[in-house]
Amino acid sequence: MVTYIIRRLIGALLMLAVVSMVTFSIFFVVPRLAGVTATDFANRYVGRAATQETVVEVAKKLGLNDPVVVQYGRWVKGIFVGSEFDYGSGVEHCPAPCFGYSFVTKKPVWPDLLDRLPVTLSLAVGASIIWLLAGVAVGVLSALKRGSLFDRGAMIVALSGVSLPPFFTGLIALSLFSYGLRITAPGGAYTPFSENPAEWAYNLILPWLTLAFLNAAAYARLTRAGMLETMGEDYIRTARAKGLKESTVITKHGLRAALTPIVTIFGLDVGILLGGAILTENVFSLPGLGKYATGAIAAQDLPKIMGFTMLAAFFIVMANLIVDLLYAVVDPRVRLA
Amino acid sequence: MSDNFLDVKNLKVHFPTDDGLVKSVDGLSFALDRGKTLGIVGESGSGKSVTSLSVLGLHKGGRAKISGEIWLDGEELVSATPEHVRRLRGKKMAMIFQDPLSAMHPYFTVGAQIIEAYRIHNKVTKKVARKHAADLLGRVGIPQPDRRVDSYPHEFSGGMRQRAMIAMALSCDPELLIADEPTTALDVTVQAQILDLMRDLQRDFNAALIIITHDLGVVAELSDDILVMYGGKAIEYGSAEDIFERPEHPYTWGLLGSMPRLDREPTERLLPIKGSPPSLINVPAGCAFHPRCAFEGRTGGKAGTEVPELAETEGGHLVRCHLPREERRAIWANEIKPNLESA
Amino acid sequence: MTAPLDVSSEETKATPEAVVSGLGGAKAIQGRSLGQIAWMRLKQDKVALAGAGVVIFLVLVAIFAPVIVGWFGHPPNEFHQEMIDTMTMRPKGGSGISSEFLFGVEPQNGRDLFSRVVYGARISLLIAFFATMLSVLIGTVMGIVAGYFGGWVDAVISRLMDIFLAFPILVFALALVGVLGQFEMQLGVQGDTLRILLLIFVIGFFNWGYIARIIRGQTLSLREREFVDAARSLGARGPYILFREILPNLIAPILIYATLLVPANVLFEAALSFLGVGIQPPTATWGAMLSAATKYYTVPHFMIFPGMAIFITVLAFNLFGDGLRDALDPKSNR
Amino acid sequence: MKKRTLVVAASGAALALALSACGGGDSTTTPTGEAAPAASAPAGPTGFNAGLDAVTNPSDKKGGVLKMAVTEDWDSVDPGDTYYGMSWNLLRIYGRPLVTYNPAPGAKGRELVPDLAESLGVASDGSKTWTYKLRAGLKYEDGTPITSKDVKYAVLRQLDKTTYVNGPTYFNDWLDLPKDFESVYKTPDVNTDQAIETPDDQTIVFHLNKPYAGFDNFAALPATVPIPQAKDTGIKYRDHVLASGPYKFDKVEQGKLYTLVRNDQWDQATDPIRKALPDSYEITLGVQGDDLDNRIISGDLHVDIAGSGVQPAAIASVQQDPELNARADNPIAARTWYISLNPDVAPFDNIECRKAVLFAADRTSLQTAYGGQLAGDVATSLMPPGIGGWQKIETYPSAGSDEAKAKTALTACGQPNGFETTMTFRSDRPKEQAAAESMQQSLAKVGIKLTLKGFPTSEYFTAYAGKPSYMKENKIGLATNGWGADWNDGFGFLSQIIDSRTIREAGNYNLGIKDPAVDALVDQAFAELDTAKRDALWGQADAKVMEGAYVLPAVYAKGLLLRGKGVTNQFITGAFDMYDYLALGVE
Repeated sequence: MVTYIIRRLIGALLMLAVVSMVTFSIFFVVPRLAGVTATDFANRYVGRAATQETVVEVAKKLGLNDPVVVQYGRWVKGIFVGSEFDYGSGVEHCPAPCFGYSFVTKKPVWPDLLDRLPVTLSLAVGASIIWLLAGVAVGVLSALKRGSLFDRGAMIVALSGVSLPPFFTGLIALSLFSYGLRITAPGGAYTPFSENPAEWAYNLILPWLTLAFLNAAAYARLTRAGMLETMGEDYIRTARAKGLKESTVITKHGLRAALTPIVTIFGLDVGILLGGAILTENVFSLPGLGKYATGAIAAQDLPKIMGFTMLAAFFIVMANLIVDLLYAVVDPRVRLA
Repeated sequence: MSDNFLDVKNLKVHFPTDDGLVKSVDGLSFALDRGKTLGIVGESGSGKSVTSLSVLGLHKGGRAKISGEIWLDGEELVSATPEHVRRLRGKKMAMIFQDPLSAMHPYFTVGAQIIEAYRIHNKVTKKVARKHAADLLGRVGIPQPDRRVDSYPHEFSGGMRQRAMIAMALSCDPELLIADEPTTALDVTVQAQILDLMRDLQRDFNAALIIITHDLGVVAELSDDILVMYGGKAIEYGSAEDIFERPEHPYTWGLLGSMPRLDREPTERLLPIKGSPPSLINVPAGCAFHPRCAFEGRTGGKAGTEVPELAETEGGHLVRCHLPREERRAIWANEIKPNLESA
Repeated sequence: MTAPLDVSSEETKATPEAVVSGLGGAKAIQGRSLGQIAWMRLKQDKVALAGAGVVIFLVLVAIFAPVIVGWFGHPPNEFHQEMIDTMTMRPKGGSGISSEFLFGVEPQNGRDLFSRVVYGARISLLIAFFATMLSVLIGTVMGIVAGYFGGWVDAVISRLMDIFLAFPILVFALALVGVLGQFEMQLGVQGDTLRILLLIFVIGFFNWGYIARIIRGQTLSLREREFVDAARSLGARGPYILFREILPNLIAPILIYATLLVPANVLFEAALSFLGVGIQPPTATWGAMLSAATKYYTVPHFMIFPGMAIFITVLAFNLFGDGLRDALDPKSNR
Repeated sequence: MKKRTLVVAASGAALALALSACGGGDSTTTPTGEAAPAASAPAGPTGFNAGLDAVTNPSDKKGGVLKMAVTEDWDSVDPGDTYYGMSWNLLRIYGRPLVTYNPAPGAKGRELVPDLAESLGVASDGSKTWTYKLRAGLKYEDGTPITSKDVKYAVLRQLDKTTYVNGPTYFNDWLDLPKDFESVYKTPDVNTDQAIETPDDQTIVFHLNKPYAGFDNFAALPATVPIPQAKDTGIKYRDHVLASGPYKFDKVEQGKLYTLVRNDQWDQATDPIRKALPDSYEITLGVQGDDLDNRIISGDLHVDIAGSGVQPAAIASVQQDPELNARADNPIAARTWYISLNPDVAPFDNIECRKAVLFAADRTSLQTAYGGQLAGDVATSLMPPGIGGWQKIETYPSAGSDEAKAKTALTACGQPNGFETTMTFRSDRPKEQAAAESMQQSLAKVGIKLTLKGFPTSEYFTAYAGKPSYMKENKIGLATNGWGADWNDGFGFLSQIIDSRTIREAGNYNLGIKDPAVDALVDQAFAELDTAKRDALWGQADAKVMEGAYVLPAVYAKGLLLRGKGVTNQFITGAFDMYDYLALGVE
């Protein structure tokens, strides 16, 4: 078990390394192939008032003329030991883990990311609880009442749910509930949980529901399918043959097995979500990681994009690992080797 | 009312599907007493498994339409409430399933699954139930039962799983035990052990035992009576001796011909039955077996038009065939038996 | 299935009729191919057929957009500012819906919303279809190669899949569209053509991992099947086995997942357009229209028509895809 | 370049809105719903546009929290590193430049008044030398006295454009700096007295490399807000700006929140222009635009710092709701939205082809594209009307288009059937997108086919529209653009965009007019010491640009601003064309 975890952790690190290399290439190598020069890069970092000499100087200071490998090496080194950035008025220290230093905002990226994380975390945790509960409940009921009016209705709603883009449902919800009826918070409102839990929930309820609706629909479909499959398994028949009550058969034997894959998918989904619910955060103007990322992309703030990508990839890779470990706990057949 | 411990009368189990009505079991009757063993034999799709499930009332998961009568120890089960049947399941009647790997829940230990079965019908503490489970495991021949109680099904070998499955079925001392292909998933040597075990247990428990199989070899040594099913119907029903020594149905002959026997040379070829089991939706008109029957031509054209009756040929030996009795016996004696034995 | 073993000559003589009639019987029962069975099932699935109907309708709308707009609308980029209240920038009378403007007009510039929604179908479907084809192509090749050859090839490709699945895809697509947009000179294409190609590439390129995973699994199990062994024992070589023996058996899963990938790609394209990296204006896309509608949340028709267009398209494909899966893969209960 | 109007930094979602700042009163387009007279009206005017040239809800009541908000972060609160108009306006509550704009409504707000200095600058040496004397008793929030050396340091410090990338470069361009001076950090020991002298702690003397009669406009730049060298932490100074004004920073959460509280070291006796009414300021950043509007409407917030106007959704509400309408002001800004024509790209190297565009463009449609009547008046010249020397130029249509003349021009250009060209716009600015689409529609009518190409604002000037080589290589003929005055005179508006000597390789805002006649007029205007004559020269330069058809002015920007509930002394200052932030108070 321990060796397995260690091996997986090393694998995860390697994976992150590859992700970082690919990301780095896309943003620093590919544009060069298109003829973008070091000074063009530097142009992004200087203000509009900068003269050409300033631009050249900045390019030099940032080492933008160095070979890409050297630049990448510098970036990696920064993660472990921190980096120094010389921007003229002194040397700015970007402590480890230094995932980059934004020359647009003149700030290290990492604290910014940490700053945005609680918002995304709030959104992800709240929404995922709602969609897990709602999706599984509806899915189980649907499976048990297969072919009934409820089943058909629920599945139509679920299929609609997965067919509705969150930026459409979000917009409708905002204009209906926030701006029309004024019963929910308008876009952009966020209060940290530590400040005022009630307000935190009030502000997030609409984003939660919007995000949860989409996923609840998908989970209802998954749960229903899994439940139908499980209830057709031989061991369910065995359980019935023992004379177990149907309710026990469903909850103890059926749900347990049907939920295992759902839980793992759930883990992965939450992992992906922690890296930023881009569409939801943008629709509701929530200052989370997803909004941060789109902002960074719009500003072509490469250090931010790099930092964000690494954090998001980290969550995904860790979610994979945790899900695998979890699976081993839930399903005794899985052996970690 | 019935005198037999188990008496199934004109049982019909039909499943309406999008493609039509599937007549899985179509007018089946048989009887069985305590301490006796009935073998139900047939190819997959012949309705043998559905029969056993409907006795336990487990067919209702689907949209099955069931009619006829099932008398168990003086109680009629088809018309009984599902709840009543449920209370009987596991206690009065139990089932041993084919492929114990999929029939046992992968997430629970073997012990837990036996304990659960026991505690449904017996108000005992977990501790007591656990002791009982370990005893049962020991009884079915699992070594170190106290330790293996906490093993998961996948940690058992195929034979051990089947033993555990049997232990689970026996947990409440059932009076009727149905074993559905209990040895199919096992190695030949293990098959023999399991069959021995079942024979011993049946003797100890004095239960009525139904063994369902596609392999006549399995029931050969175990059964008192044998019921051969084809297309949802019984086509031959008699004592084990009748079926093995004096089979009268061409299908039974085919089964006998395809039965691997230890007393034969391994180089020898088996006699397969050509073709596939009939579709249960579009059962061939007339005798369901006639498209595959080598002797269909000798029925005078009745085979394709008339459904033959299950008729008594002599003393409790029933056969459903258009061929005249004498001709059947002649074919058996002259054409089939020598072929089977020659080799 | 007919028993594979053939009997010796005497035995054949003994039961000649049985052989013939048995085969005949088998034929009558088994005669339908998988395709035919699937089609039969599909024919009975009213919901899936409705989905297919809508899909065909949408494709026709996309193809004949100029004709339809010619009959019922105005050129999609034509301004009708006479329809706009120049104080509030809103359509006069709220939405401008009339027999002339079936879906009303856009705020500010008064373009015919009906025409733009109709033209939006072109971009949406074009990109979704081709991106799907790209994903399926890459995914199938990668999946087959990984599954068939196994070993280090499988290891490398599987790792690659993991990496692709570990990327925050939307962010990457967003960024990549921007980065690749700089290749205009090198690629020699520009305007909508460039953008469409770019979006097809980006969307298609990031979605192959999932399909590859499925195809790999299928190939792995097919590889061990008898008919492949048989072909191999007859001296068939890798490529032959891959394309003649294995690929045909993968058509069902490929078809199912391709059909289900199309709606996902419609959503993906809409998301990219919504986030502002889609096709350049003034070309109409549903996502971009929704994005523009965010500023006019008090003008509901502006968001409802393009939003519903996305919804109906995606729903239709999902219904059809679900039906297709049920038809081709009867085991699934979804 | 010119003072930026804060634009919601386009978060990909293209939610940005580019309304301009605002300018002096113009009431020709006063909309419906005139002034609903308030029942419990306080003294002072009320109603639509009441804040344009009068103080609304005047009061001297002290106390309360003034709640302000802005949609996104701004460049910096460091006075040496900011170029947003709102920031220049607001920073005066915590920082005091040598001189500043009179906190008074309308045109009076453009008058310069001494702030740190006892009086406006004293010129000598033919306006090449400017002397200021600081008031007595000035102190920072930590109690240390403010000296002229701090002002000098502050000015020199922000010359380092590698560190302070945001601010303007006027001092870089005009101070008589020694050759070996690079920055206060790199060359701290170089004697800079030839540029700025501080003979004593109260006196500061600026030496220019060429005469400039309007130097007080420079002295009013945030760059003259004093910073003691000992407290300079470089770029981190923005985390704690040392207050010289009546308020000091309390909480600083970059990108999120600033709170300012009273600076007890500030002495009202040294400051004749600030009333310092509220007890504190609460400034929230990153508030979503529509939310911000709604909160101002409800009274939850007092002021939208950006001062560029409400979002489209609220524009409709203001139109429909008389009560809201009475709280709105619609000032015109010293800012023009225009479309530049690139004379480096064929066929725009031919003046007739340029003229064809100017005739064919539908002005009414463009006005609507830029947001309609409330967002701008149709422009007839590059220079906006609030600036001295402005004249209405009637060569081109001021409504609709003139297709006949456009066709004539096309024929004269040798392209009677029109031509094809490309137009760029900022893809995250819906108004510019609409303008580009409008151009595409109206030019098509005379056969000019436009291909539109959007680029994100963040790179628009660094890599695309502001990079002449890119524009030329990709044959981009037209580009949307906008320009606002740093201060309201011809110098403040025109010099950076029409003088061919300020063309840059990247980050270029210059129109690329390489017309010696225009450059000559600019030189003349620089040298002219008489204000009236100088204004006239700028007016001529403006006319010359239009004559050459180098630019298609679209609209003079206007913003629809809402006065906050319970806010006192709210009025539009002509200096920034938004509400003045020095005088505000809370009821």
